[in-house]
Amino acid sequence: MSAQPEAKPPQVPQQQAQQAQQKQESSLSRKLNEMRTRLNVPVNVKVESERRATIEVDKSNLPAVAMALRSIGFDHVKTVTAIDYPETETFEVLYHVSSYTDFELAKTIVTLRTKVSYKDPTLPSLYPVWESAWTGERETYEMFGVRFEGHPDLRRLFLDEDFEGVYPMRKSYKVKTEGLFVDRPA
Amino acid sequence: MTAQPNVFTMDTTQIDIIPIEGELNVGPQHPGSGHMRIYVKLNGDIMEKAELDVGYVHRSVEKLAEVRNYMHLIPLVERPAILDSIHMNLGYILALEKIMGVDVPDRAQYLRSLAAEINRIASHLYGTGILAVFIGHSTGFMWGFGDREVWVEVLQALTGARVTNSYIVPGGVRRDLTPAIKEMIEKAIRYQRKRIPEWKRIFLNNPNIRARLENVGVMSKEQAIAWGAVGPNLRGSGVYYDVRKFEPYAAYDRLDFEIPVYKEGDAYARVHVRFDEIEESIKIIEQIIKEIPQGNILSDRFFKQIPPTRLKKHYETHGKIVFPGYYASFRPPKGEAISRVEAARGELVFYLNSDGSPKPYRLRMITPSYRTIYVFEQLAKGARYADLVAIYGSLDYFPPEADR
Amino acid sequence: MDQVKIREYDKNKNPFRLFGAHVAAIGEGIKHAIKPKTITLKYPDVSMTLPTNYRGMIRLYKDVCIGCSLCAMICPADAMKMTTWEGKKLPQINFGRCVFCGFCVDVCPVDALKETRVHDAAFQSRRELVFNPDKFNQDFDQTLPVKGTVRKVRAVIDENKGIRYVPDE
Amino acid sequence: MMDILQDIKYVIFYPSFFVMIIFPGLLVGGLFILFVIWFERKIAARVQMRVGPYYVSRFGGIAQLLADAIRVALQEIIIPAGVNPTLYVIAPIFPLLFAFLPLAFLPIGVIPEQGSVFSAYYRSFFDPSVGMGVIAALPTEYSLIAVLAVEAAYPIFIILQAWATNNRFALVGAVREAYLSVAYDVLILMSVIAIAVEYHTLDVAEVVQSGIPGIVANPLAAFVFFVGLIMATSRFPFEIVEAESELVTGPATEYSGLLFLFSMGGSYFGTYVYALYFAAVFLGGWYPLSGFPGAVILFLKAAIIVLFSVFLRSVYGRYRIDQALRNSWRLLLPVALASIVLGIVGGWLWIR
Repeated sequence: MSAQPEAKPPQVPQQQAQQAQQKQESSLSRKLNEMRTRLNVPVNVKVESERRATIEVDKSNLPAVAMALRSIGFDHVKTVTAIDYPETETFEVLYHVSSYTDFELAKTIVTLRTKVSYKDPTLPSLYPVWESAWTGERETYEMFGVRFEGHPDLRRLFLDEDFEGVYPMRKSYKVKTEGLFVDRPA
Repeated sequence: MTAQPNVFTMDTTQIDIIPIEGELNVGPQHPGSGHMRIYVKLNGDIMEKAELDVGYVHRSVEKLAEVRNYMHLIPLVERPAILDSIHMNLGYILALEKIMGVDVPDRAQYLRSLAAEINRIASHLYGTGILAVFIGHSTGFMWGFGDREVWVEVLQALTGARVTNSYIVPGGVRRDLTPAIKEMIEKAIRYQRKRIPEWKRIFLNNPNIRARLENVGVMSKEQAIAWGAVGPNLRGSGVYYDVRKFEPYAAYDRLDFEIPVYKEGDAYARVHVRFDEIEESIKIIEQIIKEIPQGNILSDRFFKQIPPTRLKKHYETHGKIVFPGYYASFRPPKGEAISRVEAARGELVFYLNSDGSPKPYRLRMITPSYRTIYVFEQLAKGARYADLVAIYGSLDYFPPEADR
Repeated sequence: MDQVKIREYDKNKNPFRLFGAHVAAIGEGIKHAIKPKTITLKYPDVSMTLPTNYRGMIRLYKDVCIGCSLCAMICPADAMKMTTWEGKKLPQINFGRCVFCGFCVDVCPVDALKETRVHDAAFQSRRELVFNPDKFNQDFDQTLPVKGTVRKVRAVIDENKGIRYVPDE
Repeated sequence: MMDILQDIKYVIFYPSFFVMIIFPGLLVGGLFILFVIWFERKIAARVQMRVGPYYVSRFGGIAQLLADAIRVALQEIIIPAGVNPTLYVIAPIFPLLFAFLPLAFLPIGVIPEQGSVFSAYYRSFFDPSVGMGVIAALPTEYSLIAVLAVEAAYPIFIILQAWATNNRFALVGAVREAYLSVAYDVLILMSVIAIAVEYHTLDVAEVVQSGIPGIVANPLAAFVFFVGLIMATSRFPFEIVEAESELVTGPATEYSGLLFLFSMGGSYFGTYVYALYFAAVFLGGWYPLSGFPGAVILFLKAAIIVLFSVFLRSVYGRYRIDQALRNSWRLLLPVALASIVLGIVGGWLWIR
């Protein structure tokens, strides 16, 4: 016998999200659109589902959007991720932010995306906005070579001192792989 | 506490004093869970700055992920925290299933929650053991690992391997729960329930341990949020946050359990959160054993691809799932997904970006200990040098998991 | 969200409670000194046989294998490689790399690979770790260099002792 | 021929020689220390779900300790550079010496007129306050405080040893030993004063011969003295000076080989001598018996105390240095004062 979900007291988050759905579109998209109208910065918001949303913004007004997100209630950074696109010669830097305090926003993860070119891989650091971005930005700098201006301690984190001159996570850094077949047996 | 008279700056006659203000290297050694070095700037007994020199056990999981198939990543991804490998495996598979759009049968969801909770108990016992040995309580260390042995035996019977069990595959799990394992779990639960009061008497309520942990490494609620603490460290400072409640995965939306949250935010509160979580996990396991629905443990999309003869030989007889040829190397659709899981040490986030080839384009794995690096450095500032170990142990920091 | 109950640990610090807690801790220690829950297994004299589906050393059945190299494709650690052996394409394994995940055993369409329950193997050199198909084809057993008979036991979970070892024949 | 044997017997059983070298002293004490270390590892193993040393010999690996002792003794003594070699080599010998020396003043039994092997020395070791001979290396009427006076020198030589190695961890360990020694000496002296006041004497033999064990007469003093004992010889939970997790092994960090044996042996010998003192003063020592059997009873009581204090390793963690000081100044000092008041009241009521 499996306990039907309805029997559960209605406070299970799944239930509240559905109720919110019927009333009007999810609180996440309402909040984000509200923020976008207040911001005069060109930014495009894409809400994929009631738990995920993406905000693409140019790197120059990244701190402004970050401050706006923080004022809504997004109070910590989960990850700082960089992706290397060698064909278009750009790095795409993603900040996944969410909230601990606001129970509604805690169910969601918002991705803040921005692009940085190979020639000028610098980006205003979001450490002043969210302290929890400290580790992510240091590692991204060390692995990709993306400089975060304003980061208090932009140094090498994981790699050892004599790992000179190359950024390992870039696609240009090749890792040797082996085939399936061995011609002469051991 | 008046400023401690610094014995070395008292005016003494012409004795040559070796000032203690210099730097002190703690490590690089194996503090019981992976190599690490802490570079401490001391002023008397108070630490002005403690800097974590991480990276001694960095295995670059994210770079290796770019040259491995999706199935190859399962053993790779669970290696950073071998004592919590079910959660690591589960987080990655959830992200992969979001991209592939695979449904998972109910029984497999329950089995995933079961294995995850058993792993949480084992990991909490390991963490408490490491904390105990740091503050000199060798019995806590030995009991931690002795009791964990019981749960590891259960995992070994269920998944076939003690630690790195590679139990969860896209679409379901690899082994089914047999009545013999169910009985083992019930015995393990009764054993653990009998042990918790003994733990409390010799370790938790031991005045010596209370003295070493109370108001040590205090982290207020605002600091915990600002520094991005996770898991028991967060819940120890009064923040009500647990991925199992906010974004339920596996069978957690059908299970009834509480999240222990403590107000004080010091090392002692964090240990209390872990002990209460062990009791909560035991309650969850009991519910799962009682309520687990019947059905097969692999999604129909792959289950139909297994030839019936092999099914009868392996699955019907001793509940072992065999893989269809598809698993050897498959190409998920183009796309990206982000998944989060409440691992024993805290929230574990996976970001997976696939470009349609059999190898992922980018895998980002952020482990709880990774997000504890900054918390540890902030907590150590201004703390007493002798408390460095108590703070390290209470944060349940695990170097290989942080370095990845 | 259900109402959030923030808990607190009790901060009662009066000396008599503390003295009582000291006595309780020492009493607990003495209780365990008298009735210990020893779970140590004295390894070489007593060896543990592991549960049936334990993923130990792997063994090949040469005649059953059809050489489809699925096992080599799925192996995460590049331990399984295909090689031509007596005119037939057979897998060879490098146990130095194998992580015992059991993927190859599960993916083999003809069940040519099987897991044995042998977990304690030792080798002289790294070259010995690479098993060519012939060596891969027999059950792997190694007699322990122990004088006297090795008692076989099985681990059983016990409610008050944790782990108990029962003879297993 | 007979008188040569007689002379040898006279020399061997001469209390100064016998107490220091044979019975509670070097020989038996050394063997007992080895047994204590073995017992510590075995009892901790039993509490901690494991087995402890068992390979080296059939009955519980007792020979393991002999093997360790011989191994450590014969290891190469490495003298680090940048260290004054003579001071470095001499330094560890002093802690062992001053942990062992207080035994000289401690009486371990009384000598009856005749009938005991020690009766021959009745007159030369006569103690007027007890009215019988006293088996003690240096019999004095002030043995109660003489023992502690020598004992108080022990921490000074720990600091000398740490200073001689010029190693940062040893130095921090030495500072901690300095802080701690101030804390526990006060406690021990105050509890002994309480006993002295209550028994109206400064002689251990008289305290024992009075028939009432110290723990009955003044339990507070016994408790304070026991905690002081644990702090003095850095047993758990006050194992702060050689805290492995932070200070490697504190003052003994740089030593290897025989010197390491001396420096580590010092603290165990300290426990042994303190335990003998505690057994004599607080547990009634050799009271009903006299001569050699009395001494054996005293040794057994002391053995129980040592084994219990060593057992605490498996029950306790480690206090921080400031906590240990705060506990001893804020919690135990009032108890010590109370014990002195109790002593005074007890002494006043019970005027012999």
